[in-house]
Amino acid sequence: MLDKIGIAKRIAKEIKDGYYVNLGIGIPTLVANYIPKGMNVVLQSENGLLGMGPFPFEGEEDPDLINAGKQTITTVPGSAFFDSAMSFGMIRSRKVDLTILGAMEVAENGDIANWKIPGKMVKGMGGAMDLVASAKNIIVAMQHVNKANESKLLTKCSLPLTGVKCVKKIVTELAVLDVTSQGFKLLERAPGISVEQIKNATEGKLIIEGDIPEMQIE
Amino acid sequence: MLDKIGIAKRIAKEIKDGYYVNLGIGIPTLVANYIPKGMNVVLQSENGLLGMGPFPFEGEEDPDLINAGKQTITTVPGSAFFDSAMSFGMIRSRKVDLTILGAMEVAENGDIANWKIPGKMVKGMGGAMDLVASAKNIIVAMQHVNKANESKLLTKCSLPLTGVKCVKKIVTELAVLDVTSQGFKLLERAPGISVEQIKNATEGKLIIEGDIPEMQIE
Amino acid sequence: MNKVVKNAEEAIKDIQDNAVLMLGGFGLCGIPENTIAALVKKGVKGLTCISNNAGVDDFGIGLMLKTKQVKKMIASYVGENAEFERQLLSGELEVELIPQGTLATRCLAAGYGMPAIFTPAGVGTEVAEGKETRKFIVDGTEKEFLMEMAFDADFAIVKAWKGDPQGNLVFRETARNFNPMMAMAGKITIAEVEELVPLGALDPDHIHTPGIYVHRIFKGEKYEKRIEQRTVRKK
Amino acid sequence: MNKVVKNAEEAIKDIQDNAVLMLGGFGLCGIPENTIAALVKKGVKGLTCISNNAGVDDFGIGLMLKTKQVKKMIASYVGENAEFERQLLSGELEVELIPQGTLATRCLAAGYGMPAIFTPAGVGTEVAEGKETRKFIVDGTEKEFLMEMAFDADFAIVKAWKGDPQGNLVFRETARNFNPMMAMAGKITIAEVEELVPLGALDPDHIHTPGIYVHRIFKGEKYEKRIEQRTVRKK
Repeated sequence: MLDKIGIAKRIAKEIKDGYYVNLGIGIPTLVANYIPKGMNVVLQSENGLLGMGPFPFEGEEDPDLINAGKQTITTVPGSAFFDSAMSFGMIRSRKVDLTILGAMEVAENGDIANWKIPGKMVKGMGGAMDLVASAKNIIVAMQHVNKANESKLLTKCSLPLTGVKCVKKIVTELAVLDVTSQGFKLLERAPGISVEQIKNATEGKLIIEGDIPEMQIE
Repeated sequence: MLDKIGIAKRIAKEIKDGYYVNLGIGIPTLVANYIPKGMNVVLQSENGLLGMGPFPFEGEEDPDLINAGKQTITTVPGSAFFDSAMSFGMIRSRKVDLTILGAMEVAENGDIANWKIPGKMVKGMGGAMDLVASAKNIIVAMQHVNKANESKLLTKCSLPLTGVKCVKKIVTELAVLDVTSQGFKLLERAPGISVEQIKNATEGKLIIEGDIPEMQIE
Repeated sequence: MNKVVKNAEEAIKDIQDNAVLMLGGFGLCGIPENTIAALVKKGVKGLTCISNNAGVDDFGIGLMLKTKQVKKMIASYVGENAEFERQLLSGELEVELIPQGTLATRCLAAGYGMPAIFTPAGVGTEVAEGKETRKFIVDGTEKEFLMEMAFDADFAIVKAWKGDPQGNLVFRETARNFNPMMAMAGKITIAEVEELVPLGALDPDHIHTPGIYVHRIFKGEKYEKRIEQRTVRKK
Repeated sequence: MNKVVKNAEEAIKDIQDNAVLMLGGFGLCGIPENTIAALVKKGVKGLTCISNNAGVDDFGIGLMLKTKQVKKMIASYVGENAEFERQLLSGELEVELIPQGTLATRCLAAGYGMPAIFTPAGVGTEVAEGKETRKFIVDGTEKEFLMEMAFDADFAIVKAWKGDPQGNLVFRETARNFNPMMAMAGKITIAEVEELVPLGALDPDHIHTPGIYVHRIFKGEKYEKRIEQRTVRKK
């Protein structure tokens, strides 16, 4: 079973040289740490930055320089600032190659729910609805099951949707899956996890074809 | 009867302190020379400039710095450059206080035609359709009659329209007129011009109420 | 054209109860601190605030929530704010949550004189309820969009890094965020700046918001610039 | 991410006959001189050119008209060009004239992923023929707008003052004009620049076009920067 860092490391392998990538809050943010050295990738932060760098050194925090998670950050050479209209303009016009974000639920048709639990305090969708509605390629980093051991990869989402038919790939603590027109297609098992365990943890339609290899995350 | 400079001088009196003004090609361009000193007026050029200054001194022309008439110009302190989308954005959102432009024909309901003569070479509307469709206040600088002595202030425009019901005021070689819901309202006569002459030169409905004063242009 | 006013109090003198305000900033970054303080001091009530976030309990728009000056909040992400939550759950505060890009683009639409825009954000979700949808062909595929209306705000209140007396504004880093669009979108736009520079001191090629969009400008007395999530690495 | 190509020839290597091109510039100001020269040399034909103007007889897009490479011109203002007039009147050249703000905003729409925009420009004129109109309430008054579609161009060709290897662009004075919007609107965007500077040399706060929109960049060999209307005053 993968921990958060394992999930982040596995997702990092999906990033290609020359990609512009938007990383959501949580596990997706960690992905930045595992992009292979020498690969040219530009991170977009939807509050208005291309070319996000690592956290600042202690004492060098700049209150004017934050990411979409409101964390203090730095920039890399070649970065550019812009306003929120242009930021979501480039998102809507599909200039961002890959969007990585978290989810509470994903359905077998690619629907995603990650912003609202009815009856609980609602914090808002932020930029998530814009991102999932427009992204060319969406990878979701999520837990396969909730704390009650119920599947979060469903036939149909039970929570209010963030976007419809948009998720392309899912990386969980148990597996890597593609979202296809037929359902969740199992691609890889986490180290030490059996196909049977993944079957039991997946409520939505799961497609298993041939031998399912174990992930290579290092 | 006014010459072009007279028309420009008379129009300059319509400009108020604090105005943002867009000047069209031809007579309107001349208006800039007669804005009273000490009055704070910012000239907008729709190719992407606020704060247009006079022509450059000989030898100081900058090919990157032109107005919407493609003439070499200068800037004044406090000027700002922007792209064409923002330029027409501020025009559409009615931030420009006054638009001054030429016309081939104006109708008594405020319709204007100034971009196309069927059968002749058509050069295009440039920014004129955007300007007349959005401007808060439009003053037209034009000749009252054409070379064949036919009125250009008409019941209905005969040429293809640039915009509908948009002209607010007209300054010609003969008169100053407001465009009202009842028709052309005569406000002032040019020096030496009689009300009768203006009547004869105006095809559209002309409203004459009381004494019509002579223009003060200096 | 001198748009300089003395301070925040003078800048907001005609903001009345029940006004619709846009407030720039993302989280606590690039927020009009001085104007918010003046609004709290003035005590205008029944405000509708359009802002990406609602501040925290004791900073930003949170200060106006504490004094119950806000009737309605239009935002993309709230929370981080216990008083907000209390007012929302008790029904004292009305909240409309909209996607962040929709918020930004509805401001842009107002500033660019476009009555409505089309966005795919929220299609098929509860955000789409009651809204007109329309299909367009994009890159050869039919795709559904929501029609979203331009905002109509009485005042836009923004914070810039530098400004000149004509209202030309320059923003710094990610403190730019929603400020330029909101500056364009207000019927009256009030800009507070860290540095008020003389006319001609700003490079005309590098002005983010041309002064034509700005009605009043003043130098903020002080800036706390509070950091919401201080994340660092060791040297 | 190095997007630098050697020269204009390399930048246009995959532009084929019948391509739809956007070309930046206003009059002869801010036009991609080097790329136009390369297109003439390459001799691709049947082009649709979206550009505010069509150049003059022996400069700018006029050079591609002379060689009859242009099938269709979408512009707001043409003329100043005898060969253009001849081809238009003889029916060799198709011309679609649209308002300048509509041209700019249809580019913006493409770059911002908005399939259509609403503008009042052209309402009640022949520009409105065959187009969908729609009324909206603006400032309390009903006003009619045209729905205009985002452009769909294969290539955008722009000219900037400075650029870096990632494609970040900075424009100078009124040579900015349509270039930033077109840069955002092309499926493939080619930028030629006067100065190609190292990564990090441009101030991130003052980049007009972020590199994400630019696919290829090169330093133009030389710039004639012809002046269309030389107007001066005496010292």
